[in-house]
Amino acid sequence: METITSIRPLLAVLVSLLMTPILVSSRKPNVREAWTFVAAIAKFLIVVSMLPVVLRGSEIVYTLVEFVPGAAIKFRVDALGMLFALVSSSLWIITSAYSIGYMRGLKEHSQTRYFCFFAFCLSATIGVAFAGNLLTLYLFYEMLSLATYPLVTHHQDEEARRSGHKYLLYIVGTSIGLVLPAMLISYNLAGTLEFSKHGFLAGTASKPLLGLLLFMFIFGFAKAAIMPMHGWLPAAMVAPTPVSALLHAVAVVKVGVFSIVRILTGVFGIQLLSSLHFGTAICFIASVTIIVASLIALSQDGLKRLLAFSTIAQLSYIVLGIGLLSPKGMTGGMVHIAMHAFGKITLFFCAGAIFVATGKKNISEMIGIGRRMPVTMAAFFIGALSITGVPPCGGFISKWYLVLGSLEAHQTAILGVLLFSSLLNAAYFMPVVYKAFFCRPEEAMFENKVQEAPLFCVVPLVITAVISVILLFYPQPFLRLASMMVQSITGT
Amino acid sequence: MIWQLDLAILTLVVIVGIGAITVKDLLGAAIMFGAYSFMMCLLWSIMGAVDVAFTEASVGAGVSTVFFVAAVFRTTRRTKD
Amino acid sequence: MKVTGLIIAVLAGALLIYATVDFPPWGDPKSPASLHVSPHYIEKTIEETAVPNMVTSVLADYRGYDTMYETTVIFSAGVACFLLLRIFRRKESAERLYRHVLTGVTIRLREGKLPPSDDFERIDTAWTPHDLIIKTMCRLLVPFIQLFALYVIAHGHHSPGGGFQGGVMLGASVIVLAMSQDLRTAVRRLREKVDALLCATGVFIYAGTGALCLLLGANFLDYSALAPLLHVDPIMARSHGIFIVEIGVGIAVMATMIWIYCNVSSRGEYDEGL
Amino acid sequence: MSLQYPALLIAVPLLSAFIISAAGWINKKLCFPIAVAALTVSAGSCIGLLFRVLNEGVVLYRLGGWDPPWGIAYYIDSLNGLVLCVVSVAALLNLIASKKSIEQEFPEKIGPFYTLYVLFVTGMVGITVTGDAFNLYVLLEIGSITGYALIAMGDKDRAPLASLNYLYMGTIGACFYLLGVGYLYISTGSLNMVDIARLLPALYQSKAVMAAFIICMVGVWIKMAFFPLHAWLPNAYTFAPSAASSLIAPLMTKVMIYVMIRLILTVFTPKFAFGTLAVSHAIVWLACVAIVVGAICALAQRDLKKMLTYIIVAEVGYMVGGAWLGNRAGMTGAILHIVNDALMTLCAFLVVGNIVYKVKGYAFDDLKGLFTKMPFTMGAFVIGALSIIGVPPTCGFFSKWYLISGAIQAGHYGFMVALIFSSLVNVVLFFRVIEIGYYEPSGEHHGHDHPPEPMAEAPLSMLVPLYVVAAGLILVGLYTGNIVNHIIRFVIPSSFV
Amino acid sequence: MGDWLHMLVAKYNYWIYITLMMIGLYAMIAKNNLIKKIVGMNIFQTAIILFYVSIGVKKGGTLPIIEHGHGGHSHVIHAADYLNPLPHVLMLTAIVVSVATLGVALALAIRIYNRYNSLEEDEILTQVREK
Repeated sequence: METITSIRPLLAVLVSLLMTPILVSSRKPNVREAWTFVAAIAKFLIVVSMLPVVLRGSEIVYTLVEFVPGAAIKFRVDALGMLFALVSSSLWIITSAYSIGYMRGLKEHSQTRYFCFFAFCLSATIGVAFAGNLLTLYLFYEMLSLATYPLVTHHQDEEARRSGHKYLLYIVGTSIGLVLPAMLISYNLAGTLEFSKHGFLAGTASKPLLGLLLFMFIFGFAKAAIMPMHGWLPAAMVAPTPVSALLHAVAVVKVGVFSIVRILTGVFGIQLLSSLHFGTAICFIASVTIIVASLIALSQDGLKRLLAFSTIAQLSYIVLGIGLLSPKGMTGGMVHIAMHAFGKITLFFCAGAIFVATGKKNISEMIGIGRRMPVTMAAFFIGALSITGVPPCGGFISKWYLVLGSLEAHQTAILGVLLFSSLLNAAYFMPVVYKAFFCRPEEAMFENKVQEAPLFCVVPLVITAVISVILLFYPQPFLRLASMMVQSITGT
Repeated sequence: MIWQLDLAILTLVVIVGIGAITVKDLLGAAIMFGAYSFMMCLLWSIMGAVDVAFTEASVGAGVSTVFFVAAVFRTTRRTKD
Repeated sequence: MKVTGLIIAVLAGALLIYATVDFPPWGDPKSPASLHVSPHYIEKTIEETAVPNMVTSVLADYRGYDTMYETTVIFSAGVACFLLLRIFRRKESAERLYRHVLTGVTIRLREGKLPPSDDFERIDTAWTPHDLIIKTMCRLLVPFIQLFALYVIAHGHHSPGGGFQGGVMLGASVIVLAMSQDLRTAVRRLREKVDALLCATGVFIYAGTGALCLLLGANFLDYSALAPLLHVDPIMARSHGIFIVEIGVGIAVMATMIWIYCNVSSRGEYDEGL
Repeated sequence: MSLQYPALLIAVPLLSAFIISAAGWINKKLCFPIAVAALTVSAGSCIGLLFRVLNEGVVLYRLGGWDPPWGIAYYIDSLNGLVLCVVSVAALLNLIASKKSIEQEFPEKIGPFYTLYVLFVTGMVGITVTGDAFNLYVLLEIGSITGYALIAMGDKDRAPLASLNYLYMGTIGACFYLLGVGYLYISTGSLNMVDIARLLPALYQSKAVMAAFIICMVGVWIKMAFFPLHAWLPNAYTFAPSAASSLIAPLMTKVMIYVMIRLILTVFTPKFAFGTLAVSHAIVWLACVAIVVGAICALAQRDLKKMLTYIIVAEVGYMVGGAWLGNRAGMTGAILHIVNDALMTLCAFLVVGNIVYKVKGYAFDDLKGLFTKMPFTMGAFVIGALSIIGVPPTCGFFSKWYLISGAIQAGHYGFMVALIFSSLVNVVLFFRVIEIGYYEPSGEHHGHDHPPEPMAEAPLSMLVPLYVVAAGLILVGLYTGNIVNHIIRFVIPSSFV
Repeated sequence: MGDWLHMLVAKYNYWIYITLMMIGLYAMIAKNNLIKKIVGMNIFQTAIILFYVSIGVKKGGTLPIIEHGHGGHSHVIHAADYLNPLPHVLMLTAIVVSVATLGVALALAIRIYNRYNSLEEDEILTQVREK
C-alpha cells in the first residue's frame, strides 16, 4: 500500500476558510450565498478527487508543520476519513441550500456571521476527518467547538445564553479536562501521536493506566454524547434548525464519534483492546446509552428534542459496533456514520420545514399535518424508517451488519439490545407519522389544502430522503470504504 | 583603627535607627534619620571607605534629610506610630 | 500586621545570622573578596588608568558601565518626580502678597503685580518667617560650598570625592539658597527648563562619551579610544575620559538634586517653597 | 557593525532617552518619532544579535574594553537572545499602539513620559543582556523606578498608593537580590556570573552560598509577584495608565522569570539548585498553589483589567513551576512560556487599552455590546483569550504542552492538575467576558445585513500593532517546533534529562 | 585582646548590619505611616551598604588611594597594603540608588497626601473603601 504526498487534504480543509473573507466582504445576500455554494461544491469535488486514490487502497499524506517530534499538523487520508469526509462535504451542499431557504424564510439576523461560522465548522470537520495524528485531531476538534458556539447561540437571547453555557461547559470542559491530559500522557508513554493501523499504545503501560486513558478519551470527546456527557445536545436545540441538522447529522456529533473510532482503532488498536478485554466495557457503556436515550426519547413532545435523544442513541450504535471488535460489527458501525447521517438530516430538515411553514415545534400540535405537508411528512417517514433500520432504507444495512457482528462476537446480549432499541425507535417515531396522516378528521389541526415550506427547504429534504433509500440498494462507496478500513486494521 | 570606638558607634547606630522609626513625630524622625546617616558615615570612614563616607555625608545625611524635611513640611508631622 | 512584620524580620535575620557562620572573619586579608578580583584593581590602577584613587578608577572606568546607569537612575528619579508632582496650571488667586524685604511690611495687591525688584519679594502666605541673619549667612556661604564642590569634582583622581559628591554639594548649595531665601529666588538663579536640560546634558555627556568610543571603533566606554582626539597616550586618555564622565556625573547629579528638591518642596507648584 | 550590536541595543535607547527629555522642553512633537526610531534600532540589533548568536554561539562583549571578571561583560547566549527579541519588539509595538492614549491621558507631560518609557525598556533590555550580577541590580532599579513613576500616573485616586506599595515591595526585592549578590561576593570574591559559576562548585556546602541563593530567589520572586509575594501586583497593574500597564505587565514579570532561570542555569548551576538544595519539589507545589489562587482570585473580579492581572499571577506560577520541575521539558516549557506569555499579555492589555480609549472604562458593565461596537478589537481579544486558555494552534497551547509533559515526566501530577484546572478556569473567565460583549446587543437585530449602527472602532494606529501581536500569537504557535529545536534546545544543559 | 573579644569584633559588624536590616524590614512591613515606611526602607538599604563596606575591610590595609600617585610607578604596590576598593564602588552606586528611590517615594507620598489628606495607610484605605 503506497502513500502519496499531496496538498489536496490541506486544500479540502482550507477551501471554506478561504471563502470566509469573501463572505464577509460581500454585502448582497445573493452573492454571499452563491459563494457559499461555490465553497461547498469545491470542497466536495476536492474530496471526491481523492476517492479513487483511496479506493485503490493507497493513502494521501501531507505534513504541514511539526511542533514536537511525533506531533505535527499532519493530514492522512485513509478509508475511514474518506468515508466521513464524503458524508459531511456532500451534506454541506444540501444543508447550505436548506439553510438559505430556512434563514430567509424566518428573516434571521446577521446571516453573514451565520454562513461564515458554518464554513468554519466544515473546515474543522474535514480537518478532523483527515487528521493524521491525535494532535491534529484535537486541534480541529477544538476549532469546531469554538466555531459552533456562535451558531448554537445564534439568537443571542437568554435561552441561547444558557444553552451556550451548557454547550461550552460540556464540550470544551471535557476536551481540556480529559482529552488534553490523556493525549499528553499517551504522548509521554509512546513518544508519538501518529495514528497507526495497530495503535501506538500497545505495550507501553499497565492495564489500569490504559483503561483510565480509554475512559478519559471516550468521555472526553463529549461531542459523541455518550451518557452522561450528553446533556449539551438537547440544550443545543435552541439553535436554528439547519444548525441542529449540521450538529447532528453532519459535523459535531459525528466528529465526536469519529474521534472515538479513531482513538479505538488508531491509538489503542483492535488487538490491544481485545487482548485487554476492553471491548465488553465499551459495549456496555454504549448499550446503556442506547437504551436510556431511547426511553427518554419516548417521553419527548418537542420534535427536535425527540430527534436529539434519538441521535444520542444512534451515535452509541457506532461506538457499539467498534466495541464488538468483530470485523462485521466494526463495518456496521462505520457505515452507520453515513446511514444515520442521511436519515437524521432528513428528519431535521422536515422538523425545520414544519417550523418554517407552520411555526409548530411540538408533536402534539402536528396531528394531521400530513395533509398539509404531504411531501415533507413522506420524507419524514422515510427518514424514520432509515433510523429504525427497516427496509427499504439505508439504515437497514448498518443495523444488519451490527447484528451480524454481535453474532460473530457471540454477544447475544448486544443482539438483544439492538433489537429492543429498534423497537423503541419504531415506538417513538411511528406515532408521529401515524398521527400526521391517519387521524380522524375532527382531531386534525390543519385544513386540507396542501401548503409546503419554501422550495429551498423542500428540495433538500426530498433529496436526502431519496439518497437514504438509494443507499440500501447501492451502499457503495461507503460500505467499500468501511470494509477496507476494517481489513486494514484487523489485517484479515 | 580603634575597635572600641567602632563597637561604640555600631551600637549607637542601632539606637538611632530604632529611634528614627519609633519617634512619634515625622520631623523628629527625619532628623533622627539624618543623625543615623551621619553615624553611618562615621562608621564607614572608620572602616576606611572614605569615598562611601563622603557620599553618605553629602547624600544621606545631607540631601536625603532635606528631602525628608521638605516632604514632611509639605504634608504633615502627625503620625500614629 | 506588627506581629507578621516581626516574624518575617526575625526569620530573615535568623537566616542571615545562620549564614554568617561561614563568613571569613571580619577584615581577614585572606578572604576571597580580598584575593580574587580586587588585587588587580589595586596593583594595576596606576599603570592602566593613571588614577591613584582606585575607587575613582574602578568607579568610572573598570565598572564605568555601572556608574553610567547609576547616573541614569538619578536622572530617571528626577524625571519621575517631575512627572509625578509638577502642576503647570495652578489656580492663580486674584490677590498677590508682597513683602518689603528690609522692613518686612507685607502688602496685598487685589489685581496686577509688582515689577520684579530687590526690595520687594513675593510670598504666598501672609505669615512667612523672615530671618535676615540666616539669609545673609547662607548667601555668603554658597560661593564657598560651590568652590569646594568644584574642587571635589576636579580632584577626584587623587583624593576622595568625584562627580557624585561634588555634584551633590553643588546641588546642596542651590538648595541652601532656596531654603534660606525662597524657592523663587533660587529658581530665578537657575530656571526650571535650564535645570532640566542640564540634567539631561550631564547624563548625555557620560553616555555620549561611551558612544564616542563606539564611533572611534573601540568598545562602548573604552576611553582609550579617545587618545587620538585628546593627543595623549591611551593610558592618559583613560584618565581624561574618567575626568570627562565625572564632570558629566557632577552636572547631572547637581541638576537632579535641585530638580527633585524644587518639586518636592513646592508640591510641584514652584511657589515660595519651604 | 554587527560586532557592536550588544552595545547598540542599550546605548541607542539610553542616549535617545536624554534627547527625548530635552525635546520635551523644546518641541513635544519630536518625542514620539525619536522614541520609535530608538526602539526600532534597538529591536533591530536585538534580532541581529539573536541570529549572530545562533550562528556563532555565545557572544562575549567587553564593556570599556576590560576583560571579565575585572570589567563588566555581556554574555549573550540564545536564552538572552530570545528574551531580548521579545522584550524589545513588544516594547516597540506597544509604543506605537499607545501613542494616541498617551496623548489623550497626559497632554502636557508627553516628554517625561516617553523618557521614562524608553528608560524602562533600556532597563529591561539591560537586565536581559548583562552578565554581571551587580550590574543587573542597577538596571533592575532603573526598570523599577521608571516603572513606579509610570504606574503612578494612572487612576488619580488609587494609582499613587498602589505604586507606593509596589515601591516598598520592589525595593525589598531588589535589596534582597543585592544582599544575595553580596553573599556571593564575600564567598567567591567575584561579581561576574560566569566567574562565580566557575568558583562556586568548591563552595556548594557553604551556608553562605545557600543563604545567597535563597535570598536572591526571594528577591526575584518578590519582583515577579510569585505567590505569596504577589500582593502588590494586581492593584499596581490595574490602576496604571493603559500605555504603562501594557508595557510593564508583559515585560517586568517575564524578565524577572528570565533572571530566575539565569540564576538557576548559569550562576548556581542546576546541580546546586536541584541537587544540593532539595527544595525544588516544595517550590513546584508552591507554584501549584500560585496557579490555583491566581485563577480563583481572577474569578472573583468584576473588571477586565484586574482579572488579567490575577491571570498574570497564575502564569507566573506556570513558569516558576516549570523551571523548578528540573527536567528538560519543564524548563523548555518555562522558557517558551516567557515568550508566549509576553505576547499574550501584551495582546490582552492592548485590547484593554483600546477599550479604555474608546469606552473610558474596563469594568464588565462597560463591555456590553462591544462585539458590535469594536468588532476588530474584540476579534483580537478572542485570539488572545484562546491563547491564554491554551487552544491550538495558538502559542499558549504549546508552552502548556511542554509544561504538562514536564510535569508528567517528573511524576509531579499535582502540577499537571493545577495547569489543567487553570485552563478550565480561563475558559470560564474569558467566555464570561466574551458573552458580556456578545449577548448585550445595543439594539435588536444588529448585524451586517441591516444598516450597521455606529461602529466606534479604535484608530488604525492602535489596531495594526494589536493585530501584529495577534498574528504573532498564531505564528509563534505554528513555529514552536523551530523555536524549540533551534534556540531553546541549546540553552538547557545536557545534564537535564 | 581576649579570644571572645576577637570573636566579637570578627562578627559584630555582621550582626549589627543584620539587626539594622531587621529594624528596617520591620518598619517597612509593620509601620502604618507612609513616611515611616520610607525611613525604614532607607535604614534597610543602609544596612546592606554597611554589610558591603564590611566586606571591603582588610586588616593592615590603608585607604584605597595610592600615595605619591604622580610618581606612582616608582615604588611597587602590594594588594595587601590597601583596602578592597570594589565594595566601596558598588556602595557608591547603592547610595545613589537609595536616594533616587527616596525621591520617588516622597513624591508619591506627597501625591497621596494631596488626595487623601493623610499619611496613615489605614485611614487612606478606609477612605478608598467608602468611595
